[in-house]
Amino acid sequence: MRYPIPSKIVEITSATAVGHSIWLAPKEPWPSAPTPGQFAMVWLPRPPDGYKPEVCNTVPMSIAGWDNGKVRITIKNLGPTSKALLACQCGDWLGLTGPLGHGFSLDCQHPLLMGGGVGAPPLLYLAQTFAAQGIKPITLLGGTTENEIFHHDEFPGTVELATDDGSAGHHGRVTELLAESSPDRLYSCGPEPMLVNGLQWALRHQVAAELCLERYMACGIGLCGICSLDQDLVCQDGPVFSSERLADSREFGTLLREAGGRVRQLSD
Amino acid sequence: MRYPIPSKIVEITSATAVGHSIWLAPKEPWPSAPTPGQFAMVWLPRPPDGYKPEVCNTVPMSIAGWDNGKVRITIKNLGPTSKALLACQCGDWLGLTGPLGHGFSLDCQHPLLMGGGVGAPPLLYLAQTFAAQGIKPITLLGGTTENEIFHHDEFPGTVELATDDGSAGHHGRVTELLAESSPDRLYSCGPEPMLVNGLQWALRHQVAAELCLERYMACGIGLCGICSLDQDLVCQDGPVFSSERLADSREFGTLLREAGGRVRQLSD
Amino acid sequence: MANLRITLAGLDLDNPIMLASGILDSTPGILQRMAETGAGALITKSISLKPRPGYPGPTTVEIAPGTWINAMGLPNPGLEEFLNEFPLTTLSVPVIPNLVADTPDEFAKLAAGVAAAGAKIAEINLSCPHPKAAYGGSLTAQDPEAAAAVVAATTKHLPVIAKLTPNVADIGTVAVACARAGAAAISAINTLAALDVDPELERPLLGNGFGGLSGVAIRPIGLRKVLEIVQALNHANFDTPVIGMGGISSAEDVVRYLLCGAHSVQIGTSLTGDPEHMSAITRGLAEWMDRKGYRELADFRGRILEWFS
Amino acid sequence: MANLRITLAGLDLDNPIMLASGILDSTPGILQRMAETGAGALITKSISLKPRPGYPGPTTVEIAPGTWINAMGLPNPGLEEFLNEFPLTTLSVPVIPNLVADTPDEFAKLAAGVAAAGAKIAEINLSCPHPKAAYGGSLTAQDPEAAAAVVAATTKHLPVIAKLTPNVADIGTVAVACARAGAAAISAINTLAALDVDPELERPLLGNGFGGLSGVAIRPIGLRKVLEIVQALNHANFDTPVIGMGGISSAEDVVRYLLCGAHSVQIGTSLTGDPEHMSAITRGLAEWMDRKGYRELADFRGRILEWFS
Ligand SMILES: Cc1cc2nc3c(=O)[nH]c(=O)nc-3n(C[C@H](O)[C@H](O)[C@H](O)COP(=O)(O)OP(=O)(O)OC[C@H]3O[C@@H](n4cnc5c(N)ncnc54)[C@H](O)[C@@H]3O)c2cc1C
Ligand SMILES: Cc1cc2nc3c(=O)[nH]c(=O)nc-3n(C[C@H](O)[C@H](O)[C@H](O)COP(=O)(O)OP(=O)(O)OC[C@H]3O[C@@H](n4cnc5c(N)ncnc54)[C@H](O)[C@@H]3O)c2cc1C
Ligand SMILES: Cc1cc2nc3c(=O)[nH]c(=O)nc-3n(C[C@H](O)[C@H](O)[C@H](O)COP(=O)(O)O)c2cc1C
Ligand SMILES: Cc1cc2nc3c(=O)[nH]c(=O)nc-3n(C[C@H](O)[C@H](O)[C@H](O)COP(=O)(O)O)c2cc1C
Ligand code: FES
Ligand code: FES
Repeated sequence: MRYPIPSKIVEITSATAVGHSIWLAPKEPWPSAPTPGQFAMVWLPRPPDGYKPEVCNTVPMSIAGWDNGKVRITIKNLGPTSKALLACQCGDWLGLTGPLGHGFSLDCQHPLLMGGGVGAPPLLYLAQTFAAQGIKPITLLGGTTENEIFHHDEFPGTVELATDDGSAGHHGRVTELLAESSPDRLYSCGPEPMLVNGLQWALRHQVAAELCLERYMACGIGLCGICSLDQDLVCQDGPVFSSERLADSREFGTLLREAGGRVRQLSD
Repeated sequence: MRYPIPSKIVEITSATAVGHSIWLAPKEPWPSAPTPGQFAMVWLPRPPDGYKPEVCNTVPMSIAGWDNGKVRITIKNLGPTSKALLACQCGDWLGLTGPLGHGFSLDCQHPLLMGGGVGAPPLLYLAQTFAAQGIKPITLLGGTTENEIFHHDEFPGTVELATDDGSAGHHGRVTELLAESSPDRLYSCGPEPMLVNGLQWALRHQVAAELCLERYMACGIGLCGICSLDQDLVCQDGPVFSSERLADSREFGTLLREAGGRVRQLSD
Repeated sequence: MANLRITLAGLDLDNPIMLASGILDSTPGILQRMAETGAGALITKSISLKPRPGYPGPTTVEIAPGTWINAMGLPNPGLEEFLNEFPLTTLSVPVIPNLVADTPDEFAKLAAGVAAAGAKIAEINLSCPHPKAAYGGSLTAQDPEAAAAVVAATTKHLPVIAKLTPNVADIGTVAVACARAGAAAISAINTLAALDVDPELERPLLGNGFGGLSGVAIRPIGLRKVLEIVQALNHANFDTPVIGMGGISSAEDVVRYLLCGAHSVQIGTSLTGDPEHMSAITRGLAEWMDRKGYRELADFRGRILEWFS
Repeated sequence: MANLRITLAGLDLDNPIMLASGILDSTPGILQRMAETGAGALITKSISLKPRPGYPGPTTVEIAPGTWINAMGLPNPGLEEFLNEFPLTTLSVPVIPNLVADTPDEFAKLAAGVAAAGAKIAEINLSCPHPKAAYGGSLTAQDPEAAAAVVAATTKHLPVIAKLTPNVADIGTVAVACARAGAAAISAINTLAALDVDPELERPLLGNGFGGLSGVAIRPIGLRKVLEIVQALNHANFDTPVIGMGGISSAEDVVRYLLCGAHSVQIGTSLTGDPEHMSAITRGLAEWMDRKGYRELADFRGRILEWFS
């Protein structure tokens, strides 16, 4: 049943300048571990002290970790609801509908992970899952500045950073770090322009790639259709798509929709 | 789900002067064999040719046999619905909700079965189930006259008859045949006065007994309460009850209810 | 320990969870059994002046897990045999007769009868055919005036709970009309008008054709109607208690109704085949309150209303 | 082989199974996908004059297996962007815009807009707030006159399907009023007024508080309402086709509606997470007819009516 299970915030960790990570304990635990790349609809059911009721809403959030039934998500301050979620305390209740969507495939010996912004959380859970299988991933993480990059000190395996201001790692875009690598598969999540670059690189170098996308989601469970990418539903058929699939897409990298379905063109 | 499964009449067998037996093939077969003593609510969904729509109704009927998903019931002409059921042809559809209720226990080495009227059908299925386990039951069957006794030629093991007119077997009541026997357990189904005699005999001789009762049933599934015997529901806690339970009963042998719940006293 | 006691029209009940009319209540024996499950009160099957045998079967069909349609046809032995046989005053919990009739006069006769036999309160089933010819196949509780007329006629004899049908556009207006006419409480919801069809047999699934929907699936409809009634009564300045029902199958469901402002609840369909489930629900409510730190029902009753103001 | 073809207001459809409004139809891409599943026609999400972002979440919650409450808040990009972007005339199956507004005038503007863009027929969502202040929170389709006014205002521009709410005492009267005002067809049912509450969080389950019930559990209510509409239209001598919906999740469910006299059907909730289920249902209907030896839908349509005369 696709129902928001009341889930208590049991731990708040790994703060950056733009958000932090929380661990949630659902009242009725999910039956098995989610696949990295899957997400949950996270419901803020009551405004935290000092916030208006209008901040209450559901937002899709990637699963950033899993520990025996506890679910981790990492929240970036992007707008009213995420800001209010960041104001919640340990002991507060949220709602969690999930796990939802299709995640990453795990049959890979030399994975390369590339993330930016709120793309880092699902990649962290992916990296940890690989590590638990004895596979050491290489991870490239990008951001405006060092203390806005989520989880960079938590990834198992090798991590390389890229920052716009040069505060850490490569001074420039994270996609510029791709040049030096030759993985079995590229796993990427982050801003769509980054994904577009990643896809082009993967196609050029004939590396299989799996990209985790974001689209506006109203239901998250394949009912309304608003999250569609061409004819696919990002909430149901994605959010992870293969490079083959995306190579043909009319909408990937060019068009997305806001609440209500109004089109917004993606400028590069 | 307690739902009348459309079931096709595939065979009509073993006629007596007062009714016959039919085999039904449910569209969605019951998942496993019913326990002898269990029953089904049998629905006549359309009047046979020449009958009025008012004959359509559901009536509880004992399960008289089971053959790989096919269900046997034996119908006696007792009133409008049973008469119309007897007018149905092979290929006609009935509805079958079941199996319902609690049946007989089967842990017995020397079972004695005693039946009369429409008590014979569930005992036939019980006898066949014992025989399949290598146990030979002794069966006593009673009736007004020989060709009104159901199934007497079908029982495995020993069968003794009793008829009011002496047309077959003992000339007299079937309960008079009890005197000669010393079973592990008595299994009985039939008219309530016969059951009362059977119970008294069993209590007197300290023989465990299980009696299968009839009460008016409107739902058959423990919803309405109309079938109650004291505080028990015959459709749910019965129709098979132990001698211990019935020994204490205020209502067994004395009182039953008609449609709507009006009380009818049982005269002996 | 949580205190579950409530008062209903002067009657003290151990807890706010009652047996709904028509389920496991059609004989004295089964009523006795239900009394032992710890229900706060027992509503009887609807009783009419004359005996009614009920409709032909199928009378009850499960159309999705825990969701049923039924058309029993209000089977009952009639007022006289009911009064002779049923324990109105001798059980360990209050027994509340439920009455059904076609006209206010007949309702009044029933009310007088059960009052004389010692009933302290009665529930009137207003989901009965509308007495005025003009209304054709409609129900009394679909017309606020007709419903109020029945309340007025019966409440002379004893306090009454007006039981409403959800098959209306605006249940609040009907509830207010009943309260104004003197109803001691409002109960809702009765079943939803329904029909199901067997595609193989190509005929209606119930002997009566039409029937009513009950069980788990109607809970969100019952909750909505109860909230609408509570809001309408508040708005009209009545503090008439509202007894909520429809699809309750757990202590959490009871909580849902109480949060919507219900004073107490009734449980029907979910007891099918498991009368003792009533005890588990009552226990569960006390446990829930203990866990939440609530000592009285009033500590959380109606908390949902703040979301709709 | 069974012939599934039907005509709807002059439009030829390959089969009588349409996609219901609001489910998997809010973008041109998903509409294209649904066209490929072999639906007879596709109804779009309700379109309003101005863009609507929709309500905050949760917008959809499954409260029992296959049964949902939702309050999407009629999210849509508004008429202008809709007309720019949506394939009204180019898909392999007819696309039927569904329109929603607050007044007959606004409805008329929408109808004019989609007609000019090539739509051959539109569905009007009358489960929208009632325009006359006096009616408070009620819906247009709860008032036969208000519903008829919207039909009259829109049908000048193109044939319309009047989509009715089940939240009324007497849906037949509303249907007849719409037919009399010129509706080309009646569709029913929209969702049932509902509310659910989370007992742990002690708040309504939907972002909007109130919502509508859909999915398997409402099938017996939809069937009943459709039968009532068919009977009322027959009685008033209209042969207006009725499009049935509510809880259809299989070919057998389609048969149930057709047996109740529905001309065709729509499917919504049961496609959740499985858009291609539409194909299986359409195939299943043909198989059922072949097995039963029916060649035309008319061979069995309305067979249930004989049980209610
Ligand atoms: C599959 C997926 C995984 C995500 N994972 C994470 C994550 O792990 N951590 C994280 O912080 N964020 C994640 N997001 C983004 C997040 O869902 C929201 O976009 C964000 O929280 C903004 O909501 P807001 O109300 O605070 O801001 P708003 O001001 O409402 O919106 C800010 C931006 O977020 C977008 N947005 C708002 N609501 C939604 C919604 N319901 N669905 C999609 N986009 C929306 C808006 O279009 C806008 O671009 C993910 C999104 C998707 C689709
Ligand atoms: C557990 C159980 C098992 C039964 N097994 C069989 C069987 O295997 N074969 C068989 O022929 N009959 C059986 N019966 C009896 C059968 O259910 C009906 O009583 C019978 O078919 C009469 O129905 P009618 O409408 O034809 O007659 P009616 O004229 O309506 O009734 C004749 C008699 O049957 C009783 N009866 C009618 N309807 C019901 C009902 N719904 N529930 C209980 N009693 C009813 C009446 O009270 C009356 O005494 C069984 C009954 C029960 C309770
Ligand atoms: C089998 C059955 C019989 C019923 N009989 C009556 C009745 O006689 N009088 C009445 O007022 N309500 C009757 N009802 C309605 C219930 O009392 C209750 O209002 C409704 O079923 C909703 O509650 P539930 O979902 O818990 O069953 C009956 C319901 C069922 C299922
Ligand atoms: C998520 C959702 C959104 C809906 N949106 C609309 C809508 O925009 N316009 C409309 O007329 N009906 C809308 N409906 C109602 C459906 O079209 C349909 O009438 C109802 O859900 C019953 O059918 P079902 O049980 O097959 O879903 C919506 C239903 C759901 C579940
Ligand atoms: S968000 Fe509704 S279908 Fe994907
Ligand atoms: S027949 Fe209804 S409870 Fe037994």
